[in-house]
Amino acid sequence: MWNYFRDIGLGIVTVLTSMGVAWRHLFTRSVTLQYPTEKWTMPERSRMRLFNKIEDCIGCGQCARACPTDCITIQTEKRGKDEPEVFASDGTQIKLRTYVFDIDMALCCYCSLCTFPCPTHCLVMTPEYEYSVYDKLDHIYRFAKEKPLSGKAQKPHSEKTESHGQ
Amino acid sequence: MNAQEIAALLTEKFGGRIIESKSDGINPYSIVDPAAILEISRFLCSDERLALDHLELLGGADYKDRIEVVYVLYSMKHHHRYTVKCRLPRENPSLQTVESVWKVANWHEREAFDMFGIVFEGHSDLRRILCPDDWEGYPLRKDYKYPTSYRDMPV
Amino acid sequence: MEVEYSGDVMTLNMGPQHPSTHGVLRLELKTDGEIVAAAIPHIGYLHRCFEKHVENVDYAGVVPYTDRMDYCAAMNMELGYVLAVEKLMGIEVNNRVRCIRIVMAELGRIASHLIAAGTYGNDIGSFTPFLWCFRDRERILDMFEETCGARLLYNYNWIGGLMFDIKPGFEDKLIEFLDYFEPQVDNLNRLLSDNWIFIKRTAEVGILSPETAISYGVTGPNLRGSGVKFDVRRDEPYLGYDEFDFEIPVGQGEYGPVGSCWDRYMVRIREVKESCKIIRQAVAKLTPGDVHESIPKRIKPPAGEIYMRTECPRGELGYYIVSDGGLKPYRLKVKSPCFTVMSAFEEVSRGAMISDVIAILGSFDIVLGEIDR
Amino acid sequence: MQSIAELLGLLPGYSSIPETYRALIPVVVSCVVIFACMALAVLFAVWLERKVSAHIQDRLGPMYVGGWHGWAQTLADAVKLLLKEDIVPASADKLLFKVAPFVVFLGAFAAFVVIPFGASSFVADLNIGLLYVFAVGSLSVIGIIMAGWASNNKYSLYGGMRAAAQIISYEIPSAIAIMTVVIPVGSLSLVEIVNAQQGGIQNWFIFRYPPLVFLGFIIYFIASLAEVNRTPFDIPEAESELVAGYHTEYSGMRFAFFFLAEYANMFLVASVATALFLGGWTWFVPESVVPQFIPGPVLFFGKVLALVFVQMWLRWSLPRLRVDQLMYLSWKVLLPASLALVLGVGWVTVYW
Repeated sequence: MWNYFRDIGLGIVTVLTSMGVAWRHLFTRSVTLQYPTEKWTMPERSRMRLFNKIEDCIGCGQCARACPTDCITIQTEKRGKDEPEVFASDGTQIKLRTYVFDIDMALCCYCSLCTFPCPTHCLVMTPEYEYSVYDKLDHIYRFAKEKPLSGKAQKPHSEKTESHGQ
Repeated sequence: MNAQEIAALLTEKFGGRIIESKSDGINPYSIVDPAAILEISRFLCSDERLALDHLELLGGADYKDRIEVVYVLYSMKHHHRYTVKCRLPRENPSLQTVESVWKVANWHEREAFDMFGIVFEGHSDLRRILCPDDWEGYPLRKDYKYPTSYRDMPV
Repeated sequence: MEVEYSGDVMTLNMGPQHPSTHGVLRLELKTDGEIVAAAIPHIGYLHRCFEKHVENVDYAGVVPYTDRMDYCAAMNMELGYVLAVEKLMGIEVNNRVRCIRIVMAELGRIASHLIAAGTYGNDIGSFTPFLWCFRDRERILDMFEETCGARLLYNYNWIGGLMFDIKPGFEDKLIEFLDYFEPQVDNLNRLLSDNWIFIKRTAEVGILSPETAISYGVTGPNLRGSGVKFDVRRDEPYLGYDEFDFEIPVGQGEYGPVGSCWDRYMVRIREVKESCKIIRQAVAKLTPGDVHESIPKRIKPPAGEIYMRTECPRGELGYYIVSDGGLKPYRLKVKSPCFTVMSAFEEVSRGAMISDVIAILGSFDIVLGEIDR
Repeated sequence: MQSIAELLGLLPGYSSIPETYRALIPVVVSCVVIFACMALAVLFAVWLERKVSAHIQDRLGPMYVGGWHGWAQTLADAVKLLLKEDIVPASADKLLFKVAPFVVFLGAFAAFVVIPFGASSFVADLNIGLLYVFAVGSLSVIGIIMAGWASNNKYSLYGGMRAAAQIISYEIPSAIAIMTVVIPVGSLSLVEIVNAQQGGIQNWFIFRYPPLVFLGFIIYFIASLAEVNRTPFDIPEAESELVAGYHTEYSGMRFAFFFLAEYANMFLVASVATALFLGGWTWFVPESVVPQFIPGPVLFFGKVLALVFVQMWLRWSLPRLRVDQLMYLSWKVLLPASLALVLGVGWVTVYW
């Protein structure tokens, strides 16, 4: 009998307490942002889309080796002796011509392991996070600007993606 | 009890069925006879001095020439740990289940069966647990061939 | 609960797509009316063979994969792995790394327990606590993002150090957050934990006795909810947790038998407060230092094996690593706390009602990413 | 309805319609008016619910559609639901599946006929008005069971069964709690009950024989929450257990009808509570002190809205009961309490 009335009493009291807590929150400031019109300021260390400043890239391939998901494809060839020497902005000589530098952001796991080994700090993760696309293949970002002199055809990235299951 | 004492106790109790003990290093262990695993497990769990009542981990490992089953045990009472291993042949590995000693072994053994094809005799419900029931092969074996399709779906 | 089953048994498939199976878990319920005669969990829908993956990436590359096991507490997941490899390689980290790791791990624990408490409220039918918990969790994630740039999958703990040092002013933000957050826990208690409906729903169901819990290898808050005072941080200290002053909350059974759903839930709420205490102490112990100091150039552990466990929010997380002296782990086996607690589910939920099955499942606080790996 | 007939009489050529049809027209017109009002009220209530829940949860809720605080959000949602494909599961009982939403809706809608919104704004003043409300209101149970059964989905079935058990159980305490009002008035007509509360707030039944009728109001309110499947009694559609209960398989327009019926039911029980306990359309103070400057229907609607708000407030602060606890509350707490109240009120009316 005691338990019966205790249940009822405690039920009423705690329900009213809960309602009181909820009532106070009716009038607190909301913590959300109205997203498309208001936006966060992204912290500077934000790890979102990868960006490679291809002019500084020496094509060493350390990023591709560090990547746990193999989302970076690099193909390079030696620059010819007769070509003018090219330097990155920190003064490193670029001895290789990078004619393929593809990053498949659909495969990227945003771990940032690729950006640390980069000797010229040209590969960075940017705070850019709005890059939805309609086609998965549009998530392959091709940074290379130069064409190979030896005439090798650029290997389409999509084939690689297909066989990437393992 | 430290690892040396546990190893000594095991050797004293089971003699030749403890094949090898390595009680120094960061992860001391004993390799025991697979045929005696259930008996040894019962002893490890129920003996007052050991009371290794908590089976932390049961897993297989493929060493190309053999398959090992690892039992990492811990005692909630005495706060010591010990590792017991069994070496099995790669072809048709099987040993007795320890489900009756530690109930958690049920799922761990199913996982080991799923991943390595180790058959635990006497297990109440030895089915694949993580992979689909009709999956072929044992994924964590070193010679596992990646399938290209599963039920006509490309993987 | 002893129940006679007389009527026809109906099989009810709960999941893999169901609002409260916390992911893609499938429960095969044998129901007799509202009473569940047997609840058989079927797992594996999120299986991606993590253990095979990591055999094919180098030691540093494993860390992002560990993040993806328990995505609610990624910081603690990678911490366990990193500590295991460090122990295998014999790396000692300096005090700053140690303290920052503790701060981050405890923040991760708070964030994870907030999800546990919030989703549990949602399972019981109260949606408001869920969003309140997420509101506070967002502030923790903001701090993580400021420190390492990611909100969910951090890759922050590296073998031998940390990805980045904390930013100047981080400590003040942390203390400010804790000052804000601690009263919010009481607020949550008033709204949900002490609500009589909530107590009635949870305090008498899903009894997990200490003996069953140990036999099933249940760990972490679920074990402590059964009244077993065991915490890896205290009983097998790593990172110097033994220098910290904190309580280990255990289930006390205020409103029913010990080991009920409410006890497990309440242990988490109390642990959140203890974590706040640890963070305050860790911030006070913070000394200057270089967080990249002991990161090895090449991560190539000697041949050997190690089993290392840490206390992650869902229980003890063990990594069994076999190294053959190469650049990649030869074999890595994860002892997942949710996996073991899920194996006890069938026994705990026998004879419960459908609503109780949800309550029990929620109180276990499972993350399928970790069960299925 | 009389006033509608008089208004229609002003239309040119109205008197040339044959007598038999002329009697029907006001009925149809008043039904349409009530339907329109109800639909508007539901649209508003859905918007309000979203806003209340959002603010309790430290959010803002819908903010874009329509401009000011997303007022047109529910309108947009309604349009979306209308345009959606109407999916009927292949293994469903087609006829029952299609009919069920309308049966549920019918129960909620038909009961509004006797609700007196103002001194003369009601469709019909039945002398057994309350009985009618209860009888028609229970129709929705049939609809819910039909939906649960016809969906051929186990979750739906559970939802339907739970709903049947719950609604029927809770009708008893709520009906008995209403007796605390019916006994002093001596009539089941809602208009007469409201008229008995004229003359200021002290005459409202909620303050009569304190605290007897007040407790009756509380019991009625709790029981009515269960009757309309609102949290903490929303077990028939318990989202975390039964996905969506009896309307798991519904989509598009039929789902919208369930939705409409749920909110219409909320308004219905709140309207009954207002008419019975909160003085209906009557003014707060005696007319002699401050004349009533707000029209009766507006006042009525305001009171209803206050009750609806409390229902929402409860929903967003409480967890859900379990099935057996729900039955416990009905049969072991509310029923004895309401019986005791009826005895008390009866005793007071006779011997005071």
